[in-house]
Amino acid sequence: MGVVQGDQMVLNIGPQHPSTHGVLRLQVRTDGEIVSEIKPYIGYLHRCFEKHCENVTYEQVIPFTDRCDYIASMNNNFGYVVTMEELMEIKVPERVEYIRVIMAELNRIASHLLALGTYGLDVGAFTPFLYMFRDRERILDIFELTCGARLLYNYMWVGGVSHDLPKDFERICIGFLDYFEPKIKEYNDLLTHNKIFLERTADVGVLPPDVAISFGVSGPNLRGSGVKWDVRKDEPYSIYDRFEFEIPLGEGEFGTVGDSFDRYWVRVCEMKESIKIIRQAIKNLPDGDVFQTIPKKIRPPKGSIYRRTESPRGDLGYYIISDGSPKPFRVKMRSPAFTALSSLSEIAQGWMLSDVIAILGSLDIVLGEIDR
Amino acid sequence: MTSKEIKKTLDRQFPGSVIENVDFAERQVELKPDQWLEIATFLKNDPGLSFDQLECVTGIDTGEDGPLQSRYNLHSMEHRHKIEVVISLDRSNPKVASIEQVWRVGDWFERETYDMFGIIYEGHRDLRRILCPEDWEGWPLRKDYETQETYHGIVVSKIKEEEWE
Amino acid sequence: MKKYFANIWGTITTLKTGMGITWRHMINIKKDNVTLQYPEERWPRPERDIGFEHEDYNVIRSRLHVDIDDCIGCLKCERACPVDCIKIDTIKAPTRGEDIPDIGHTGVTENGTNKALVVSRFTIDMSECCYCNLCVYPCPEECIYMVGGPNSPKHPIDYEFSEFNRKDLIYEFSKPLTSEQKSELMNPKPDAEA
Amino acid sequence: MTVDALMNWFAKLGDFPELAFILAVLICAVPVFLFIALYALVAIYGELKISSFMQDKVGPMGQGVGLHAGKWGLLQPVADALKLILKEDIIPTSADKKLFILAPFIVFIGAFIAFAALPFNQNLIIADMNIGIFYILAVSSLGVIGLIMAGWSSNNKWSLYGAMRSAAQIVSYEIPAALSIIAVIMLTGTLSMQGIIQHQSGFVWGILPNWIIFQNPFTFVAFFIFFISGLAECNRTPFDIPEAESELVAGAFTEYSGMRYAFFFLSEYANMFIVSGIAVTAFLGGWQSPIPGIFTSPAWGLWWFMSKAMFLIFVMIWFRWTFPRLRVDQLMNVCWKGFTPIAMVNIFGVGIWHLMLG
Repeated sequence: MGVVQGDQMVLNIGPQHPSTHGVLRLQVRTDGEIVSEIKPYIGYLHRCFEKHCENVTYEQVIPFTDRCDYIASMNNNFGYVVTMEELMEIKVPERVEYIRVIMAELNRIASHLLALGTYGLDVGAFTPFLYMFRDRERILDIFELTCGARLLYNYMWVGGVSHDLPKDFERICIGFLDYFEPKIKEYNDLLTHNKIFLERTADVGVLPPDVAISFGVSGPNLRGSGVKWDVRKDEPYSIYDRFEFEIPLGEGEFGTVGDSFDRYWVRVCEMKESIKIIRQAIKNLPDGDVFQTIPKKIRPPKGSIYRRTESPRGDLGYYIISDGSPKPFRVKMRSPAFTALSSLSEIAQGWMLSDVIAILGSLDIVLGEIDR
Repeated sequence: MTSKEIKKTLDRQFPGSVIENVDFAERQVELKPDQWLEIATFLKNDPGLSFDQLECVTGIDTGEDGPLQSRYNLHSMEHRHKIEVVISLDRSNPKVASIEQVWRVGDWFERETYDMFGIIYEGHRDLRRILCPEDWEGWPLRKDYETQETYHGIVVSKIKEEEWE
Repeated sequence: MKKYFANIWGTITTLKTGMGITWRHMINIKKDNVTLQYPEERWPRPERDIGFEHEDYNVIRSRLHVDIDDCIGCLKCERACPVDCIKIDTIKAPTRGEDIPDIGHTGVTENGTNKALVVSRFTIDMSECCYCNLCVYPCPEECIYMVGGPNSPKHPIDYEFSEFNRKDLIYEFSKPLTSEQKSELMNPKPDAEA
Repeated sequence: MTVDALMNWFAKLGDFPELAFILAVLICAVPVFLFIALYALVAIYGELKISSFMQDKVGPMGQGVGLHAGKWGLLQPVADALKLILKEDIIPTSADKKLFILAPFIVFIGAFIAFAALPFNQNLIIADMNIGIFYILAVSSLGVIGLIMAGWSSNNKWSLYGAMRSAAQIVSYEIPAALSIIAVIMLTGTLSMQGIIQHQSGFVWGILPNWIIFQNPFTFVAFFIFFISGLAECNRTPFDIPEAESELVAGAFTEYSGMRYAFFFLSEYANMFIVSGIAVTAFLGGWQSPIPGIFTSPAWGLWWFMSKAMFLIFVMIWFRWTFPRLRVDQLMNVCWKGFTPIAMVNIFGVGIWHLMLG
């Protein structure tokens, strides 16, 4: 049988489009519904993060890291302060480490909730999105209780955290976890195991492991392709080596390993693992002063460092070069969503228009982080 | 493998390519730019090294008169070791071979570094600006960068003047 | 063939489960409702139902406030601000630690510091503020804070400070000085004249 | 209140057949239009509230001094309608103006004239044609022409996608819908809507009302096939790919605003009512009471018909707020590989069952 070749049409998805997760423009060449070529154009949200960093002091960088990945600000702060502390050789108190891990994992849950919810929205399920936002609100309430801000926290500082935990934090946090754990099953019943959802996601947008590694895809997307790689386990930073948790991997339960469903499913499983980590951290939370090791002046020694941490989207790396002055010489942020999006043109080719949206959603990109 | 061993391997394989520089830390290795593509291919394909993941490409401007640098953070999923490659480039003519076809992620990373520093990656198939508009002037992250005055008739504000007084 | 029917059966059961969940939420709306009818029902700040008391709550990031009488014009907050939204001008006071009643200047702060400077201008542009809280910490007199912060009893928490005009978001905290008063401060008349 | 009755009555008054015809049609059409408008308001309100309740929120509410949207938000649909009417009417410069203007009306007409054959109760039917159900199936697919016109004339790629998708979808799903109706026609032996309903009086299996859905297992399946195909014809979730907001922005309606958009909206809801109306008539006994023999007066008939139809509309809303949407090829697969063969088998099944046990 010959191949029918119709006229091709160039279609612009975005920059204003309901499901590009920000201001992303995809130039898509389509043959009917089939997408034959896809070219992402980014930069609509470019805010010169790296240029800014060269003009502010080290502590003033932290509010800017918040705004890079605004869905998981805590993790961005975390990555920055861990890198800075390694550069300055600060050993922070135990309590700070535990608080940071709790906050980072809570934010991971919040970020995954948003990712899963909007993914549901991308494939047309509206209700799970609102359920997940409802629960995300509760996490934000906990953050507000802790540091006063709901979205952009500026909570973790080099050498400590900005506020100690509020009285009663353990009870509130455990209360939330107890409330939240059964909800995961409800989401699974409502969305994950839904046959229509499976049809839309399983076997769609397969990202083979070697391609994923070559594209530098990391985090849940890489684990969805079945590569066991988690910075928390493999290059433990902070105190992650003390906690027991699994690294969920994509198994191709309903399709091929590395399809959109696997990426989705890894996120669902990771929420459960985060809950485990938080429970352990709260159990062992020591007392202490959280402001003890905050340096009066941040003046790291001359040198450079590259450190990566596990943000909800993957390997978040900071490359910091110091020339001994109070302002950084260069801060480079290696954002996980940037590499994930660069793989889109590879994996979304040849799928249908609706699948491109679904694949884009499954990569869980945040444009704030890509454009910086 | 430790970074020392990796350096040794590189020196054996490509004599003269590794530059000894005391300025750099243990984990870093400075290379000459001319053989970079071959070295990169070797780094990726050699079973002993097998750096299959390019973590990050960072451009650095070392100062008004210093060279530009392109730094590559490599990581091996198999051996779990890593190395940072530094390549210094001449400021007036910053050109280095593109490793975009070795590690696919290099595509966007190199475009970004090109966009910010004007480092030209030779052999890159699609070297365009990625974050700035395509007709933007200058290389923003260079230390001697000066903002263009207008962009398509829009005045580019430089430093915030106190216009809100 | 078996697979065909298994597929249909799977579809029906999973869809039924999903519909069951939305149905349960629909009939339990009284219990599950999370909506606040905003202008009438305010956020019971900040607690909803995660169970904590208001007095334990000591951190809110809302608009910035400056107790100008306590400000010594040290410019620490201005320097700490990552977005440069604070502008401070100071004039050297004629005598350290003395009140100047004409311009409403207080000489000694609440902490007992003698002020050497008259703050002639203390402007915060709230439309630029990024609510990072960084200006609050360096202040030696604890006179700049986010409303509802540690000094919250002084001021009610205010979440709603939107304005129709962007200019209205520029807050001026210093006491207004006329240009004559300014020049008088800058060039103090020698006492011999009197 | 059939058209024929009116015309007969006019004939008694004098000999003006053409005028009588026009008058009779107008007298029927105006209440139908008002009914659609009113019903759409109710349905929109229902959709707002039901979706909100399913999502743990309260939906439009009026509280306190201003009572923003009235008590319980009852004025919300009115406000929506007012907003749509008062909105600026934008016609894109590159659009094909004539088609662009015409499209919403064609879509609406498709839905509107189908109401002529819906039996609301024993007497309340505009035209009890002997080919009633066939007529409805025929005219309700008129809307697809309007959709294609809308998509094409907007001169927008998204609109075009939406139009092409909806054309493929609606035309395909006509087939399983019609095939499952054939099963009903085989049992009743008539195409007249009233005839089909009258066939369903009395009891079956001793206790259940003699509705076609209960008459044999094959009709039970046929009901679901018809209902879901009908859902697809209305472009409702999970078959809302023509206007899939996360993919195609708003599909064929992307460029429409204001009143013209309101007409699309209205016809979507009208189509939902028609599908429910046919399903009720053909499978659920129409205006027949669920307990045969009591509550049989015409007023009760209206009540039964409306409540059954509204229940089906509720189910449609329920579906919409529970399910994700299918992809366009899966949609076709479901139709051609799922529903059509099953509907075919059903016809034989119904026939054989009827012969053996009927």
